[in-house]
Amino acid sequence: GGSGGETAVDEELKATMVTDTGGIHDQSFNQLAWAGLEQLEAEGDWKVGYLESHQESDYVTNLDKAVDDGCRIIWGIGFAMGEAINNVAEQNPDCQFAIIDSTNDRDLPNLIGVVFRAQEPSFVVGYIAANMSSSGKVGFVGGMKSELIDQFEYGYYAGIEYANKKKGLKVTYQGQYAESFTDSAKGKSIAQKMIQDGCDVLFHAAGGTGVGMLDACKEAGVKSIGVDQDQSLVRTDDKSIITSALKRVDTAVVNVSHGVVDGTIDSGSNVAMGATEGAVGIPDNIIHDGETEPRLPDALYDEALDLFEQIKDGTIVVPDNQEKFNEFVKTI
Amino acid sequence: MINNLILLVGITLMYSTPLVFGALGGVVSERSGVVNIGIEGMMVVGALAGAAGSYYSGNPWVGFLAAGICGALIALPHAIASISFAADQTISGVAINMLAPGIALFACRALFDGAAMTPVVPKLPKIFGENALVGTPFASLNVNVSTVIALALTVLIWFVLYKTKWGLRVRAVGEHPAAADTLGVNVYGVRYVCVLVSGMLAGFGGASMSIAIMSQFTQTAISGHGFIAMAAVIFGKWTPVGAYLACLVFGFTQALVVVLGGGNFAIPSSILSMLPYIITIIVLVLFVGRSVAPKANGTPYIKGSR
Amino acid sequence: MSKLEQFLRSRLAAAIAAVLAGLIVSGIVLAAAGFNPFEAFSVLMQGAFGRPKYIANVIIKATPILLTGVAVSFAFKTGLFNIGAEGQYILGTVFAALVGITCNLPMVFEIPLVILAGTLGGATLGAFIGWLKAKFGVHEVITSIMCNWIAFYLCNFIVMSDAFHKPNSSSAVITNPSCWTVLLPEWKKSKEGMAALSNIPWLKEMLLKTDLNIGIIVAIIVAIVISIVLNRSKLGYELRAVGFNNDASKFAGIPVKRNIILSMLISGGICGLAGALNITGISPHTVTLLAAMENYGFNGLSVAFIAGCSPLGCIPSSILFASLLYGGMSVQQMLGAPSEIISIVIGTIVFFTALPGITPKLADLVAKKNKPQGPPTVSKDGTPLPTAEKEA
Amino acid sequence: MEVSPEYAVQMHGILKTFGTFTALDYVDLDVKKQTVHAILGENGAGKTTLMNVLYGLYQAEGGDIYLNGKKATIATPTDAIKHGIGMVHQHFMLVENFTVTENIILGDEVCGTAGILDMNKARKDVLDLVSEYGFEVDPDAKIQDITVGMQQRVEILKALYRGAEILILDEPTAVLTPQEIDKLIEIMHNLIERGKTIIIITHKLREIMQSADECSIIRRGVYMGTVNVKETSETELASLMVGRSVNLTVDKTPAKPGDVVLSIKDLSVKDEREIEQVRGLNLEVRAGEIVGIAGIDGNGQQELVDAITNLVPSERGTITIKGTEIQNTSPKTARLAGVSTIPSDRQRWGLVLPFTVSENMVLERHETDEFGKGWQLDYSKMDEFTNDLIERYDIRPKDCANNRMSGLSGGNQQKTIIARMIAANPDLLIAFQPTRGLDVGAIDFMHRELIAARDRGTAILLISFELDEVMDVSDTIAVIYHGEIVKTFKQGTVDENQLGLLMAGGEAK
Ligand SMILES: Nc1ncnc2c1ncn2[C@@H]1O[C@H](COP(=O)(O)OP(=O)(O)OP(=O)(O)O)[C@@H](O)[C@H]1O
Ligand SMILES: Nc1ncnc2c1ncn2[C@@H]1O[C@H](COP(=O)(O)OP(=O)(O)OP(=O)(O)O)[C@@H](O)[C@H]1O
Ligand SMILES: [Mg+2]
Ligand SMILES: [Mg+2]
Repeated sequence: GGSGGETAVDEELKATMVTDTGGIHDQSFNQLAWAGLEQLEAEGDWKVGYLESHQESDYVTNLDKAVDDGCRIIWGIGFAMGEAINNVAEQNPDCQFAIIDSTNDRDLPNLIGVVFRAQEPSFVVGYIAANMSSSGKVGFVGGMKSELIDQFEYGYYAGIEYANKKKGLKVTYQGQYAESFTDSAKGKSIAQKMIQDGCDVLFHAAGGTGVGMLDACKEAGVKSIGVDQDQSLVRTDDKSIITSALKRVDTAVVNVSHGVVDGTIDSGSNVAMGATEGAVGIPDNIIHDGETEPRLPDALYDEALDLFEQIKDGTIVVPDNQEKFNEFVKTI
Repeated sequence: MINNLILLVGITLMYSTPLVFGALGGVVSERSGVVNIGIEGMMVVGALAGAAGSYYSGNPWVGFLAAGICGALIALPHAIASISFAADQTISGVAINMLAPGIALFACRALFDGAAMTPVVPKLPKIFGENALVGTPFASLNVNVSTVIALALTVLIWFVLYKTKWGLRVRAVGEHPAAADTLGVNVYGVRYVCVLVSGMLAGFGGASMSIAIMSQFTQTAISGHGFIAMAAVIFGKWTPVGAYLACLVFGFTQALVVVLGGGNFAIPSSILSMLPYIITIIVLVLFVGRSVAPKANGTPYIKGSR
Repeated sequence: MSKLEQFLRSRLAAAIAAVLAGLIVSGIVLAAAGFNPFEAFSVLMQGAFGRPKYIANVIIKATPILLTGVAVSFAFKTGLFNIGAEGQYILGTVFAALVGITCNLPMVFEIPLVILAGTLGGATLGAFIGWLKAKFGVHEVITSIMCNWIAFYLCNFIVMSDAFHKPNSSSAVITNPSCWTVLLPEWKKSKEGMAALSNIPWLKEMLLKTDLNIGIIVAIIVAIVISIVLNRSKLGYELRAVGFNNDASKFAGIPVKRNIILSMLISGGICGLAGALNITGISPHTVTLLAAMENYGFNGLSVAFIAGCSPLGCIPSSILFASLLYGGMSVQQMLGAPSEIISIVIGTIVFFTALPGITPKLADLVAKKNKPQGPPTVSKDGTPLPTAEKEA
Repeated sequence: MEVSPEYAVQMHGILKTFGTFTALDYVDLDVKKQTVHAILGENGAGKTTLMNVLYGLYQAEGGDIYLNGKKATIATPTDAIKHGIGMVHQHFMLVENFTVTENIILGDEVCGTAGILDMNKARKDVLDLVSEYGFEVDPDAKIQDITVGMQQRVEILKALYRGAEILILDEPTAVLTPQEIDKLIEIMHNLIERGKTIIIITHKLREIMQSADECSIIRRGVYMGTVNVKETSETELASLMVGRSVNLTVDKTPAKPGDVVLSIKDLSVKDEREIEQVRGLNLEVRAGEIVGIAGIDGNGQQELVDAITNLVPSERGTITIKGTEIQNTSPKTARLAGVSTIPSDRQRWGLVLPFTVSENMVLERHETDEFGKGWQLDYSKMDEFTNDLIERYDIRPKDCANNRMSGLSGGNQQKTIIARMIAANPDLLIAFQPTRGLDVGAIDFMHRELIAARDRGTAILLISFELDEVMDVSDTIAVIYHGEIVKTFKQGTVDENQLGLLMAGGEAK
């Protein structure tokens, strides 16, 4: 509470984030970003808050409200807010902004664009999926088609093709969009259809819709791959989740916030977060409670880690859209 | 081909189940003359109560019951407002839709350490047992018991409405409350019961999403289902069986989208996603036509007024 | 009737009572959740009206829901429940954006053209719903709900289509600035503008920090026009007659079916106008990928009902609603009260507006107090029958 | 009056107010056992209110009720039913889409185990009741499909089914045919013989004379006293009720018929169920004459009117207004051709209840330039016009121009429609049951208005189920039976018996 009586000795560091229209509990990047801010607050120096956008038109007004509160850093979360945050940042040169999944388009001195190379972990889980499939068919459930989800889809697809080439597999891929990030029943139906078609490893980039997919996999006893965070930790009872494609929005939020205060990150820049920066990856291949084996064979896990190394050193450049994917397939 | 047909049936049943509960709730409430726009909100509360009940007791049936009870509880203010206070039923329903998701999330945070969703909880069983049919083409026909409960409740409500004295009274109260009143039927009592039952059914609907289709409560578990259920009530001409069939039509079109989608088809998925809604309109125009609401639907009954 | 009684019977008293009751109940909820309700409400007020630009934002946010509210009210008064305002709004944005992207005429033509296109978009969808009802008897509530989703997916289709998608974004291409209706867009950023405005700080803040646009003026004019049409015109008379009594209207020679379509057309047109004004008035000035319904239509429903479906009543009601939504953000941010508490606050207020009984009951009490208890006017027992006065 | 078991019902000092309006001002009512007790009063006098208090629908603010000499508390209709009180309400209390049987058993259902309806038994019970009292009602028919007369019988059956000892009939005969009324009176006497007590509200003085033993009179909420029917006359009753003398016969000069205004040739009309209801009907109405259609409800009257007003299509034949054929056009065309219609169901076809009286008064003419130029409606003009008609037609309350129509009493609603239709100064005025539910004073007034319109040259087609009305007001009487005009008479050349026979399908002597 902003009780006026006491005067803070140290300058309190304020951070406010503005969600996109998915809201704070979108089981995706908004939620993760907020988890990052909460982690900051837990560290002690920060005081954090959020403003939820319900409509496209809330972006600017919410960002503006955050400015009035004199924040040290204002986070905009999501691709959709790119234009809005560029405008607000331009108008408020005294204030520090950062945006997840979009860029500082206009070279503003006070906006940090944080983008992830989500195709990288997707590539690795695609590779894993291809190796783990015994039926030779794997699937992908997308939320709504967009450049951002393309990263996941084509990264994943590329990983499969890579595995096919390197290991002489004939794993086929199918993908389908639910046109929704919330319709779990639809996610489940699509997954059921894929399982019916013989797919035995499924991956998603579909927020709440994807939860339905995970559930279908759990019921049918086929393998699934989580996204954004380690979903096997969130869905504790779900033994079918073999790994997750991590996109560590929370880590990024924490690190960039610190970096701004420390001066280690340029206040007007674009930060790309990928394997090199440790902001994407797959979770440790732990042995879950009540289980005796890790869910991935150790050998495969090691191969996966090796792939990350190759990505880091540029041996593999993972495609993030259809065109690049087509190129990529030709080159391997 | 045949596999796809089976899949179509399975998805249809799955998709329609929460809608059936919601629509039955709408039928019961509106047959007694109380418009229930708040089905959506009541389903959200049911979804949370179902998951939470299942989590804490370890028994999904407890969750299912809890969903019914909490659904009825959240229907209570709607009942008080629209029956005792002769409130505008539409507004009160709209208010329930704003309140209920808030309350559900609030409760969720209180119960689960500030999380906006529950952990994975025990689910209601499937009709042929958990692992039966897995791997066969019939896997999708191994539907959740909630699907069967929905069908059973449809029959039960049909029976109660048309074959018992309580049903006769409910229908009379929805058509001509003054007539029922002059014959000693307790109009307010009947309406209270119906609205609470309606909330209970909607609560079941929520639970059939959170502990049957899914295995946890999430904020978006119910998004628009209540409104589709409301449409199904009208589509089904305010009869339980009609509403059930309307939900099946809707579930079927959704299943069709799923089966047709995914690269097998050149149509963009956003266009394909319109299909259920377009087909529903076409079916309405071609086969259903005019549906007439219970006469007193939406009008508060005030004793002694005319 | 005493002044007090008169006031208590008015719509205004009922609305005030509802807001008060809503505040009290939500205050209790806030307190139960561990927040100081007084602080919360003061933050809310601050957040809605504390600075000139906040007021401007409240006005901006009130604009579309004022219009959708008027649209819902209008339909309601003519016997139709337009729960499809959402879809008509969306179609309005789509039509407006398409025209705003593809045409680039001088402002004086472009603005009316784009606004007209949006209005037409909403009107088309509304008329379609009305036509289905008039021609096939299909209930408008179902078709409205279905059309909401159709419009929703159509919008997403347009946004992502090759022709209109703006690369690397979640939106369609931005409309041409010649259709933008932001107030003094060039001047306020020019040197002279800045100089002139620096003398009037509040205006400067309003103009520079917000997308203050002509929308609210248009919306208020529409509210007034619709109010006049409904209550003072032959058309409104007929539309209301059809809404209240189909049969009597038919008997009186009023073309019932035409009027149902017309009514939905107008209602849809107003929603479309709301969409168009948002495209022309506020950034990003184009349609974007919708992840969920944005609730312009559903909020319009609440606005209309708080206003008792009076088009003019929608003006204060939309301001109230917008200030709660917008001010609520501050409560979220400043006090950390989660968003669900804000929706509980708004939900309770709407809920209490549904209870009409409170203030009239008080009025009855006042009336009872003022009325003297008279003795019986005729003696009761054994009164001989008064002889009937014979007329000549 | 002393409380005594000789009286089935005693209501003493009943006070009932609605807001600031006193509807019952310390009213008394004493009804002897095993008698028919009539209650008489003008429209809005408080008769229905008094009975609603007795039936537990309203709570009186003061006064006591004694049944058979014992004080009774009647807080709800359930209490009343328990005390053996049954009420047939003035406005139907029937669920339209229920069957007759369902309506009758509602609230007192015939059940097997666990509340499951035993419809076979229920149906049998109803049939027994039907045959016992000689009512012709199909127990399986839906209310919406049967005539108003039948509906009224169902209402009576409802009370009898509950074994009512005290039966309240609130204007039960308003919609019955003469034959049905006779039958009802027979039934009433039958019931009295079986020890029941009947309270009847009616505006028809002749029925009181025929059926009642005593008559209590209420005037504007005040009890005026009770008279022994045998010692009074219709004229005296009328003047007691109104407070002035009332002319019970219709005075008029002979008609001076002019050109033919309405000419119907070989008209055939089907109802919604595709059954031919009007079968090759021929009819002419001239300017300045009143043609009355006598007939029993359900013989094609409704369809005839619907066809002339173009609410339903005609199968065959022509309807000509002043030389122009108007069949199968639109209601608006008919109106523009000069036809105005007073509909039989005022609330369904004639009024927009949530509208104000003013707004209702201009319905149909709202689009002309009389009430505002171009697109606008001039409410002050409308009010002026309305106030004028309110004055002329004695619509009450006087200052109701801007009240909602729904707040007016049924009788005053009817006056509003009549005023509006006559004011339209049509070439042809169709008056379908124009005086339904009006008190004698008002009926007298309305009849005079119809005759005045006739004398101004309007052609009037009067359709009524009240034989007296047709015989008194019409210049020419046409009998309709089975969708055809079976015979026409000049006024005065036919008597009630002959007409009754023709109406029932018999041959005229
Ligand atoms: N629910 C009500 N609210 C307000 N006033 C009422 C109500 N019911 C009756 N009244 C008042 O009581 C008066 C008596 O009405 P009531 O229905 O008893 O008349 P009535 O004698 O039955 O007339 P009629 O012969 O037309 O049936 C009316 O004039 C009316 O003003
Ligand atoms: N709900 C109401 N609120 C206020 N006044 C009412 C209400 N209902 C009826 N009234 C008043 O009651 C009066 C008579 O109404 P009521 O319906 O009792 O008459 P009625 O018995 O049907 O008379 P009629 O024989 O003319 O049909 C009217 O003058 C009207 O103003
Ligand atoms: Mg009466
Ligand atoms: Mg009456």
